[in-house]
Amino acid sequence: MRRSWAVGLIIISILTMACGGAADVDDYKAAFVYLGSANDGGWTQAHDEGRQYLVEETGIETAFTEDVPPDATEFRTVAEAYIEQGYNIIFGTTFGYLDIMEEMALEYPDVTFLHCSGYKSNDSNYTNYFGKIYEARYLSGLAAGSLTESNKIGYVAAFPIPEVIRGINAFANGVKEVNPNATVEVVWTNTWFGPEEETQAANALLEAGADVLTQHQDSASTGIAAEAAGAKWIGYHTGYGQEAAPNAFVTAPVWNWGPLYTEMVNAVVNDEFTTTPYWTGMSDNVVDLFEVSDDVSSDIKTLIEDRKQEIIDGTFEIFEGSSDGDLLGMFYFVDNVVGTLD
Amino acid sequence: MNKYTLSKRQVVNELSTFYSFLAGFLIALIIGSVILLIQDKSPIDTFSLMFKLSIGSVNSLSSSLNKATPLILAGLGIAIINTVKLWNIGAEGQIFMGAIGVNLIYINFQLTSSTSFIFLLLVSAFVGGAVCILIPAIAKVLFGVNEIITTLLTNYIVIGLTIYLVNGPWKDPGSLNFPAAAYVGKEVYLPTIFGKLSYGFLICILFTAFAHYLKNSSVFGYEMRIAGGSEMTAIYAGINAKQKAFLAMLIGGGFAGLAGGIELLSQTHRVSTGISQGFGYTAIIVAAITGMRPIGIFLVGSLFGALSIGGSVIQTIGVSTYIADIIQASTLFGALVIQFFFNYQLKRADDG
Amino acid sequence: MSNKFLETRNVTKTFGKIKALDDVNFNLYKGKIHGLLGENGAGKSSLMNVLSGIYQPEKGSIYLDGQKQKILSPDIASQLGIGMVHQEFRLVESFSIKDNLTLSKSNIYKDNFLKSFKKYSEIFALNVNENEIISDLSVGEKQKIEIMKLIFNDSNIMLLDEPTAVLTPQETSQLKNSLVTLAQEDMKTIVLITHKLKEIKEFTEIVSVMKNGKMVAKDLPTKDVTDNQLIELMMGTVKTSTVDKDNKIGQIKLNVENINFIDEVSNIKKLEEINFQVKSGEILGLAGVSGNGQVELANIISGIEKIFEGKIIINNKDVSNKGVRSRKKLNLSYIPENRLGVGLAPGVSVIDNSIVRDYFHTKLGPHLSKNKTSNFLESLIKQFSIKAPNPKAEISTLSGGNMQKLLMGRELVGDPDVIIASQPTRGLDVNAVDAIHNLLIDQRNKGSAIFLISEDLDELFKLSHRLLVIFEGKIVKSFNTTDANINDVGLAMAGASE
Amino acid sequence: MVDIQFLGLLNATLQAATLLFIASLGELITEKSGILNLGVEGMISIGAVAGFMTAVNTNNIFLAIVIGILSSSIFASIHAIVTVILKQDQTVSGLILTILGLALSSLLGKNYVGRKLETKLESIFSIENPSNVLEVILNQNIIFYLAIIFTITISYILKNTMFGTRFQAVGEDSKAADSMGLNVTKTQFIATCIGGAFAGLSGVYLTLSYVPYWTDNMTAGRGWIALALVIFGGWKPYRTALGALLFGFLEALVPRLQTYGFELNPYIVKIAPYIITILVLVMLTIYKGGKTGAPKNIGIPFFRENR
Repeated sequence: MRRSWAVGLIIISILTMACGGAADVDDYKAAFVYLGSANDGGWTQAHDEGRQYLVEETGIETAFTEDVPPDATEFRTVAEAYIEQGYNIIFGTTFGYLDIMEEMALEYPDVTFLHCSGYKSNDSNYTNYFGKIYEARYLSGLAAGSLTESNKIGYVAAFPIPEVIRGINAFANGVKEVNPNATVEVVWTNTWFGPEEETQAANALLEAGADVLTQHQDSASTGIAAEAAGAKWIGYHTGYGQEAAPNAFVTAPVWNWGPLYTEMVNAVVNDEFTTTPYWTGMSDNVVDLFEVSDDVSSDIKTLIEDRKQEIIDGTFEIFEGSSDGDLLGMFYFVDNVVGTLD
Repeated sequence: MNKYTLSKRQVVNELSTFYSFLAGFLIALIIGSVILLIQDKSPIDTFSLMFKLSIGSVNSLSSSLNKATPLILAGLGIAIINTVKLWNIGAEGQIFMGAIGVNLIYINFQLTSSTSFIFLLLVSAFVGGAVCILIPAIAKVLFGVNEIITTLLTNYIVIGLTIYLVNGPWKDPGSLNFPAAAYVGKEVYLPTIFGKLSYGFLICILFTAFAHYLKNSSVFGYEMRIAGGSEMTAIYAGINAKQKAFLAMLIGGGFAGLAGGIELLSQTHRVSTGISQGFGYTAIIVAAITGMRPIGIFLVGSLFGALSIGGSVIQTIGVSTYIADIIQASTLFGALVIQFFFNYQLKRADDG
Repeated sequence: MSNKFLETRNVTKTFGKIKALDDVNFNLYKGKIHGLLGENGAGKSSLMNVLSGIYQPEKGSIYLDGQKQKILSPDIASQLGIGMVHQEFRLVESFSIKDNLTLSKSNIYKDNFLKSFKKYSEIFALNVNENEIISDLSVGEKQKIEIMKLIFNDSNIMLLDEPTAVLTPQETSQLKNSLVTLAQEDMKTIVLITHKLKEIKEFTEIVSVMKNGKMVAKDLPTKDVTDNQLIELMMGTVKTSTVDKDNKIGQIKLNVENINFIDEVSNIKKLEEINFQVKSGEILGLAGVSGNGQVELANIISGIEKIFEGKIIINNKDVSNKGVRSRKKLNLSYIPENRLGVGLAPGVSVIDNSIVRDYFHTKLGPHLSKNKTSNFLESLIKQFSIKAPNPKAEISTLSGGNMQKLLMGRELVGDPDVIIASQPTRGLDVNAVDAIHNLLIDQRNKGSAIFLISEDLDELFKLSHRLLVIFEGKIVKSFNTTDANINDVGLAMAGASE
Repeated sequence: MVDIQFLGLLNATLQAATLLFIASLGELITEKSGILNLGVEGMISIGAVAGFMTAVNTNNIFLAIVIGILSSSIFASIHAIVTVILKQDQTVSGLILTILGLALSSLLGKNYVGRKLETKLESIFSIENPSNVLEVILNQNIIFYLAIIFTITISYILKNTMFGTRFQAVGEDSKAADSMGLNVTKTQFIATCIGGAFAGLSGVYLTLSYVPYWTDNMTAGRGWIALALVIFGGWKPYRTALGALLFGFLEALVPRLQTYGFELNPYIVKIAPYIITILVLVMLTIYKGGKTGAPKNIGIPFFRENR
């Protein structure tokens, strides 16, 4: 599989040379450090698809390392190996790399460090980027609220950190808009990718009476559990859920990193890079809602389309009156969420 | 028809563990190469990248030695405990406990002099490791409970405790509640030399010498050897065998705890589940393969540190990091097999 | 003589550089009780281990009923009907008698177990239930189960390695009757391995003698050979030394008063009202079948066992509440019965073992001086002519005699005031025994008070001035060796009341 | 009507217990022969990945089970060769087996992470929405029933048959067993491989039924719990099964606590099995005078010519 893209890469680079494309891109090499596997059907796969898009668009040479745990020593070893090999743009795609990337950015001023889902940056070569996935989650909440009969929606969530809480609250707000009686029950797994923990949490929620599940997790386990129990499921990251649990799958908030990656790399190549964090949403097509299945009534589908347009236009606020700062540090649940925050 | 008979060698070559290790390592490289070839990767490219980025420069060598530090310290602890012929499978937990000890003291005390504060923190790491092995040690000396099992089980208890701490009382609000403790301040970072090499490695050299002395040249080491050889002989000689076993376990646990403290103060700078990546288990193997000799542990531990760094860096060219683990494990199996031929002798039975 | 039932030709077995068996030829005849005589280390056990498939010889062949056999494992040996009773029992301690007897695949009384068990219980005068757990049996009972196991396995050739070593004289004569019955009624071929002449004479019809791994005489009719002939075959020329007992006797060095001791684990009274004194220059012997409280007594005197009633006074100092070390400082030496395991630590080097008594004299603070220790070992090796080529090698690489000499030398080198020597010559060859005896005599002459615990009456008579007999934890009799009768002592050891 | 949450907990308990129990039964057999194998974690991983790969590629569940069992068994034979034939230290060899097993399974399973399993191991009487305790029990899959059959037969064999007695004799006193013509080496070798086979079955259960997914370190420390269970169960199948139910219950409880609204610390529950095992081990040692039920020869290599 990797071979085939390597061949593709050569073809593309020949093409770009032939076109006499971006003059300096050959001076840059981009390395991606992933938390999980590039074929995990979730978070990491979405990033890797973005990387492939980047290669196609810019012809830049890339490499990636999978399964790098979120601790400093492992990240450092891998990143330094890349730097030794001449890579000068390092993408780190999990929250846990936050501090070590900040530290290394100081040590390697000639290398650009781009961190996904964090909140730190410096004024020269380190910044963060993220997508407003909560916008899509709001839309998926509309679908979920309309589907539940038991008025209990289960949310399998990784860690109680603002990023995840923001998603839960946006989702719950969406639910509330169509079904004020429904509650969203949250179970924490304390892992981003843990098929077993996710399965167990999903089962616990199903047993507690939830008939629609969603997740902030990287595997499709929640969907598989929902499928087995005959419940509905809203996935995350990609449309892979359609394959994994075809009957349960309703829709999924999905990532589309390719354009953002291309934009950021072009900025570096063209010397236009600034360390202003990239925080974009549906208006920039970085996040979206996957095609909604026919389980959802056409009225709701229309509502979803309408709200989406309003969000893109900036005429609809999911969290009324909240600043970006409020959103980034969110640490409370809205009132139709049942769960613990400690 | 000839049949071979097996007998124990009366005198075993003193360097046999060394030769076994070398042979095992060679076997492991061959196995690693075969796996790489199956995966369509070039062993030469892979190994040379491993070599280059693990010991090819001062910087990478420093990384390797930093990585080796916890392995060596935990291995030394295991070797000290083995002097009384007891196993410590709990080094992993002791490493975590060392780090927990550091953080506990760090958040509750402040010393103005950072040197003495670092010293205090390292002492608390040592104490943490010793505390971690306390229950297995008491169970062993008072009731004779098998220490292999109890030390093994404490690993899971301590790792559970760590998860609890970083999700609960020690969760760092500054990291937006990501499950890890807050960072310790820069004033208690261990200093470095040659750029990256941590003082932790110097402490490690010191402790290697100390362990070597303790095991081989001290009265305490002698008493431990007799106690390990036969508890009855120890009692007969007026040596309190249980006390020696107890002390050996605490000291050994302390070594592993110190490894965790150094890892925290020099590498991770905070308590998280990433304090150890199986160092405690690899350390057992490092210690066993060297016949529990401190100098050997230092050398093999350094090599394994480099292998581990090598294992990480080869991922950057798309080779699985697990190759390094497989090379380590195969080295040991290879060495065990070769060791057999040093310890036993095959003779042809003459049918006449 | 009848036809050879089993024959070995040119069997050779080496361990390292030691030839345990050297071109050994050996014959067995059906339905007879054979004696295999030899000193410890002569190769008797090795030969039996070869026959029972435990050792595989490098050279040689074995014929059974004229058929050449390859005995490569105990399994094959037992299929051929050869079984062995080892000195250390091979019983599964946690299993019942029945399970042990029927464990083997070749057992023949599967279906009528109870009947056969009853029959052989009578022959062996065994009075226990078949469901008893082995670990609850006495040593003598275990011995009987071991032998019975061979019968249940249909072993026609029964190899018994020193079966009487753990038995009282009464049990020994009972065993003799049982074996005779087995040979006569069941046509069992029995080999009795021993270094005791008396047993050869009493038990066997045919005797073979081994020395230094070689078969020096075979197929001798027992009734036709004299003791002296056998001794000469077994030991070569014997230097019989007599010991002068008119040395100077001085002050009381060891005083043992009213010792009572109850074993904590089993709650059994092991020692009762023990009283005696040993004076400077005196050797006091303690006779008794092992297991009658000797080990406990020695442990109490040396300070290993701390919970007891009574007083131990060494050099006029009451040390009853003191530990091992303070007694050592009063210059007490203890040569324990268990050479390897108590006196010497297995798995530990020769040099480490050499300083067990005095290592705290060789230390400089927390440091153990390498020079001092190796000088100490060198002097020991020289003074006591110990063969120990590699000080760093494990202690078990030494021969039994050299181990004992190292142990004795280590304990005697400081001219101790009190010596407790427990079974000091057990399992040693005749030259080593002589050397050990001389060491004790020298020490006696230097004024040590020696308390000698032994099962070997000849040794006790030879060395000691006075003799106590212990039976079931009590001193039942005392003798003066100059005028005592050896048979009276034997009777007292067996607990016979007058 | 019985509470559905209770049934869910029961179901999860049975599943978690089956997984743990199968592996610990294998280890029990190995240990009964006198061999300590600390490589359970690695062996489960190998079985799990081999079974999963086979199932993904062939969609044949039966074949996947067989391959899972065989590969773990063959993998366990490394331990058998090193410790039984070559008489090397069992503790060290077992630990290396774990490290090697985890690494190998990760390497082999690399391209299977996140892959979907088309057919998973289904229960025999597929009952939809079980509504009482009996239905939950009937709704388990074949490996659960195998576990019950194994418990009964193995316990019977060990207690009541000559074969079982002979087998245990090897682990109790290998020299005695040897002198009675029992083949110690063969017994220990086979027992080690059987232990591997059971661990493999446990691994297959993990990836084909319990969590139909593959990812690195899926075993998540279960191998160590399985080891603890053997001690907890005093080397007796029924008691081990009981222990497995208890540990399985605790495992099933942790993720459910949040939905029950109990204020019970999940981290304490997670480490409870380890604490309980230590306590049981200490109690057994104190009150039974060291008779914990452990085979006496465990960990001691058998060498006939040892003098």
